[in-house]
Amino acid sequence: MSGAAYELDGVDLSVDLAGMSLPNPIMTASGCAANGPELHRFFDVAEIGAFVTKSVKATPQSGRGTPRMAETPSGMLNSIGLQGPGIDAFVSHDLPWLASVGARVLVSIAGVEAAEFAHVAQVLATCPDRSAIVGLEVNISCPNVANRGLVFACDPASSAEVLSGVRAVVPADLPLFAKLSPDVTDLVPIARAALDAGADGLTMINTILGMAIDLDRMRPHLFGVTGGLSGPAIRPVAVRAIWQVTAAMRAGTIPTAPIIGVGGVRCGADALELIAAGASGVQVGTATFHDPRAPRTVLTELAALLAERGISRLGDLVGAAHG
Amino acid sequence: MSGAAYELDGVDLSVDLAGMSLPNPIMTASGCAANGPELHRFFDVAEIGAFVTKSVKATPQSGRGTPRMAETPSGMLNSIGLQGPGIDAFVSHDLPWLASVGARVLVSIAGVEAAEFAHVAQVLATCPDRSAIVGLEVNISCPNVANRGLVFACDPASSAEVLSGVRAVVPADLPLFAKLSPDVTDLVPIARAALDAGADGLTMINTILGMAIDLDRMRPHLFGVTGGLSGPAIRPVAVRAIWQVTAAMRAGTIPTAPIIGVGGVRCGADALELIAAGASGVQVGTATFHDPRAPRTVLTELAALLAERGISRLGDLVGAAHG
Amino acid sequence: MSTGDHHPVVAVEADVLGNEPVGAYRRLTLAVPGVAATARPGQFAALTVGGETSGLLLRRSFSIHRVAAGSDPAGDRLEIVVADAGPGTHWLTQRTPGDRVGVLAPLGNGFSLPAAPGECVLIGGGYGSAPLPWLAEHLRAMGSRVHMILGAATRDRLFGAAEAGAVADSVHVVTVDGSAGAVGLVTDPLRQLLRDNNIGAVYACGPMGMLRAVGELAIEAGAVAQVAVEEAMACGVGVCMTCVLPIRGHDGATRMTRTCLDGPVFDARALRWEAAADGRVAVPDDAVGAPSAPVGRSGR
Amino acid sequence: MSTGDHHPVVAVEADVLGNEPVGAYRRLTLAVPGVAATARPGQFAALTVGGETSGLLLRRSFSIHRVAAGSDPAGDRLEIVVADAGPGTHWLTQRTPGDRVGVLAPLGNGFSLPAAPGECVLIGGGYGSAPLPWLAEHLRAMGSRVHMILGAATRDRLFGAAEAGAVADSVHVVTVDGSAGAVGLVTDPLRQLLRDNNIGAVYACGPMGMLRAVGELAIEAGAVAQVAVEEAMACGVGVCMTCVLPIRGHDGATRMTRTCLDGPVFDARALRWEAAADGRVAVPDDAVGAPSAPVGRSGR
Ligand SMILES: Cc1cc2nc3c(=O)[nH]c(=O)nc-3n(C[C@H](O)[C@H](O)[C@H](O)COP(=O)(O)OP(=O)(O)OC[C@H]3O[C@@H](n4cnc5c(N)ncnc54)[C@H](O)[C@@H]3O)c2cc1C
Ligand SMILES: Cc1cc2nc3c(=O)[nH]c(=O)nc-3n(C[C@H](O)[C@H](O)[C@H](O)COP(=O)(O)OP(=O)(O)OC[C@H]3O[C@@H](n4cnc5c(N)ncnc54)[C@H](O)[C@@H]3O)c2cc1C
Ligand SMILES: Cc1cc2nc3c(=O)[nH]c(=O)nc-3n(C[C@H](O)[C@H](O)[C@H](O)COP(=O)(O)O)c2cc1C
Ligand SMILES: Cc1cc2nc3c(=O)[nH]c(=O)nc-3n(C[C@H](O)[C@H](O)[C@H](O)COP(=O)(O)O)c2cc1C
Ligand code: FES
Ligand code: FES
Repeated sequence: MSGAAYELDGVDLSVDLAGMSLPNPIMTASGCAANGPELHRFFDVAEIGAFVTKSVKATPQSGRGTPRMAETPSGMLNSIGLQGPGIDAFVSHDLPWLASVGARVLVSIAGVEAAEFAHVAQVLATCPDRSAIVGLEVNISCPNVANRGLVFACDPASSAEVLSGVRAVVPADLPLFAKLSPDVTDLVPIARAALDAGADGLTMINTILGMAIDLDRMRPHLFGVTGGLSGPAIRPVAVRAIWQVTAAMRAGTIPTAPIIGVGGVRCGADALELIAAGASGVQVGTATFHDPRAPRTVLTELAALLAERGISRLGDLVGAAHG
Repeated sequence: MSGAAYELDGVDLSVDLAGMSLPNPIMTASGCAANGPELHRFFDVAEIGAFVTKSVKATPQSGRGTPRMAETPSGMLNSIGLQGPGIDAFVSHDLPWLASVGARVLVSIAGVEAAEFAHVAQVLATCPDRSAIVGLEVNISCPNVANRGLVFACDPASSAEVLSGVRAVVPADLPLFAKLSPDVTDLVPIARAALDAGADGLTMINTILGMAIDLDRMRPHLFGVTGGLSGPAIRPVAVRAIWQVTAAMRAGTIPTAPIIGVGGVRCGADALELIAAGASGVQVGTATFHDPRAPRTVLTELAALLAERGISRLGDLVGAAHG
Repeated sequence: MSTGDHHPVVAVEADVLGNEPVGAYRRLTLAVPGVAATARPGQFAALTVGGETSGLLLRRSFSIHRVAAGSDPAGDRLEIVVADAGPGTHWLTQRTPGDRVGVLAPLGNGFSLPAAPGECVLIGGGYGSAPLPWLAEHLRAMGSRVHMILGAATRDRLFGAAEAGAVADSVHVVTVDGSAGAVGLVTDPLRQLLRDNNIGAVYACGPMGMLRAVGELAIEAGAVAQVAVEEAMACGVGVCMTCVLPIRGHDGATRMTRTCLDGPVFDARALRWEAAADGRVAVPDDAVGAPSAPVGRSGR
Repeated sequence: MSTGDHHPVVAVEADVLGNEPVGAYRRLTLAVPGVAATARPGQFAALTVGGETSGLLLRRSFSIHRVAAGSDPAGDRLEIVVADAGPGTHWLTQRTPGDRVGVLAPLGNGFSLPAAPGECVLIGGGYGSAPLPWLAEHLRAMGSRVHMILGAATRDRLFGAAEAGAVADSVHVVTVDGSAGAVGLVTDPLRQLLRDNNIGAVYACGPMGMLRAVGELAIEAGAVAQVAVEEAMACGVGVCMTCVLPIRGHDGATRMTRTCLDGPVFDARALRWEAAADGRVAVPDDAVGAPSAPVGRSGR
């Protein structure tokens, strides 16, 4: 876990995200990379900036029935239901493997109430492989049982409640990223609430709520009825979300904090688009399903693009499109 | 303008949308078909259920500078800025042409404040070619000068203000459709506000706010910075929006009213998907740019699909996926 | 999933070497360097569809029909059998030599061969027969006696009938409409074979309903049944969790298990068939981590 | 736009008949029944890209290089010249006979021919030269004297130099790097031609900066200049309003005017060049319906 400058094609790609020093900005996206070994067959997961794990909850989760996915034009819908091993199995099984290969781990955490998030975070903050963890990504884009199953990130107060609960139980030097949902009328108040409550940075965007209908059965295609839309189809929404929140930071409307961009990135130019809009980190999600080498390829392409343009430091391009 | 049953492949495709009797459910989408003559080179615009015009405002509008569009994966961004002739030229030039070819016209109206919508509606309600107008589509997904340029449809109160203003000046037998934006945390309260204020039905969805960055200039690609995302990429969001609002109507949460579906339709199966989710009318927008014959082709394909399934009345499938 | 058993997967932009019609299907031959050493019958390949400008994001999965070793690994070939079922497979059926297609292979586990030679039945429904000739060769090479049952709705939907005679000791063809072989389902000859012979193992590949029926007959007759399932897959490599089925583990607990990584071949006894209906599979109430109550909105 | 002048447009899935290299470009020949009777030089065609599974939704526009009448209209052919500039054009450059591509043609207006024969200059930059040979033939057929200036950055980016001699009375080739013809810009020979001859009309097609410079020189010299512009187009048929430029009308008022319908050829005097900079075009303050104040959010 090196904080030193990392060069590819003569470009310094290193980034510092609220104290999270990474050799480069490229990450997997939560839920699009499982927890490591599967992708490690295709590239060394320690080579990308950080490995983001599937959102983990307090207990094992079966997830939903199938079908869990539907392909859509340049995208897909998913309704997995946060299937996972639960935090205890995660720290005893998954995290040690990631630590063993030298990955920098951004652990994504989830819950159905603020207390569950806090419990999961606390286990992580005190686990044996704590040193492999570079930060926590708080997936507030998941359903809040107390609020009719609406996602926490739909509402500033619920978002703040989760973040402050987590902040209270983890050390100040463990960076917290709040992962926001684009399915809101105005992102800025949600971003403000999360930052004010203790988030050190923001991850944007989670999937957009969508749906497909099976015309043979004349019923919803997904077992879970609605699902999250992801992939290149939604990249313009990710760019807009990052742009809006960055603009609010530059205008002084909300505190300045690093943004991790995610949504539809499949090549180096896509990553650069999110960076130019204001992201200092970039996650590669659904593109990994098209090609499991995608996160690594995006890194190579990004470095080449910067080299081509004579840019020697990635940091110089963060938010560059704002002028 | 016939209210009689209209058959294609032995299927009765006629629909009654809040008093708007149409031979079939297929329409152009506002802003994707200009005002008639251009498409009439490719098919008879009187053959589709209704022709939806470009949103018209009180005065001529230049629209924005260029670039006004960016292609995105399976979609596009546009930022036209409601370029148009203004309501007086519309009723003296555009509407007479549409009337002359026998089109059933759903006139889309826009404004920067409620009073502008009402003025435009009043001119239409009393114009010489009133009989060609089957209804008004109130485009509340456009910027409200009084509210920092946020679109009216972001907020129940602004939506209601526009609808009740229009309702007050047009006869009760002129159907009003409120066109909603998907860029909100919860569509149902907006739908309720529009219906309570006098809308007879809803059109869903307008474009999703997005953005692209020109990596050569390192600036926003569109002259207008952000733009509306449309095309097949957003169809899953349209299906979900129609589904959610239909579900709320079926649950009795909001009044029952017809829905016109729009978003990403490019073939008969796509139209059927929106119908199964709850739409009784379907608009074809961006697909028209791929092929100017698209609205007419969708109609043919939809009829063939129903015939294949042995469905004799389109009405039987509206909302069918709700079970 | 145990992390230890991850075998190497070849990821390549493969040259299309051949594309021939076989009944209603197309057999595609692809240049996949290094695939011959590791691939086993029952494994699958995941192919990109639509080319560089494609709006179809996800790979399509196909059973490996066979692999052929080149004079060196760079010359290895992989064959699949493609039914034109929708836009992605349609595009694949149109590929000609000179075109390129992204290929990941081999994926998943394959059929396990028995510890000792014995008598077995291989059953394929439609293109589900694709891996059977190659599997039969493996079984015969170790001394097993191989019966093969090939079924389909109609004659043109049969696959492998022509080459079956050369690789199997007995061949039984059935079609629903009687356009080839006997009128009926694959379970008809299977019932007979299980009764008249000492069948130790049954291997099957085809639609879910067929697999279930085959599995039940085999288990009833005291045979081991290995079935290759076909669940919609977004990634094919174990990272998305879309392809799961409820599988009973050695510990007796049911888990939603990735069919791309821990399948597509499963012991029929491990499958919770009753959870499946109408193309959908529910989470059994006793599955590990099953929700106590349904959730209203998608947790992603 | 007046509704009266809408000419018929052919909409067809066209067979690709040929695809040959011409310098850095490809010349595509397409079967477009009925196109020969109506198409005129300066009009364009809009092609779908990426095939049936394409994620590229919008058509790409290309000047019509020529049309050739078949023995009956069903045998008509249309030729375009394609620069490999991005994913859509790249896909087109890969098409081979047997492939099909959606074509709409002819679109837009073409160059107007002068009322009486005269002396004229045709100027093309890069693939902008594509429509010039055909235009030259029309002009010579009516008795005009044709000078042709072909410019490009480098030799391989020149188009039409080989056939220019056969269709023009004088040919002037310039490249920025001097790899073919004289070192320089198209404005160098144009200045000379305008000085030494009695040029009544200038026809130009190429990048915006070139069109502006050419237009200014021509107008200064008292000649009429018709320029074919190239704005990003979503539909090509007048329904989306994306392709506009500020154009001064006969009434003196400037309107944001669709270049796909009322262009792509305009009188250089009508264009509000000063609104364009850096690939962007602003709405002039005096344009009809210009906003009094900028709006913060997209009104769609
Ligand atoms: C392990 C495995 C082995 C397979 N082996 C073969 C084979 O040997 N030969 C063959 O022709 N087909 C095989 N299939 C099925 C094949 O993958 C589908 O027919 C194909 O994905 C359909 O794609 P499409 O674009 O043509 O159709 P569409 O229906 O448009 O596909 C839409 C989406 O649904 C998925 N999908 C649709 N049908 C299926 C299906 N039956 N199974 C899984 N996903 C589906 C697609 O992958 C895609 O994501 C196999 C599937 C799996 C999972
Ligand atoms: C009237 C007209 C005539 C043209 N004639 C020719 C010709 O004869 N030969 C030729 O090679 N090219 C011509 N072009 C340019 C050609 O249309 C573009 O190069 C092409 O659209 C680029 O598509 P792409 O997918 O390869 O590139 P991308 O850059 O990926 O395209 C992305 C989007 O931007 C648009 N776009 C990109 N570049 C241009 C451009 N220069 N002009 C307009 N839209 C653009 C595309 O249409 C697409 O929507 C013409 C354009 C117009 C408008
Ligand atoms: C199959 C799938 C599962 C996902 N699971 C999670 C998850 O567990 N937690 C989370 O925060 N985001 C999850 N996401 C959202 C992604 O991390 C990402 O925010 C989103 O897909 C947009 O990026 P993309 O277009 O690159 O995929 C999931 C996405 C997909 C497609
Ligand atoms: C270029 C363009 C212009 C549009 N102009 C309008 C408009 O003036 N009024 C309106 O209500 N919607 C407008 N829309 C939105 C469409 O009517 C439609 O709601 C949206 O594009 C989604 O449908 P689609 O995916 O079929 O295009 C416009 C869309 C596009 C692409
Ligand atoms: S298909 Fe992605 S985990 Fe199996
Ligand atoms: S390109 Fe659509 S109006 Fe010109």
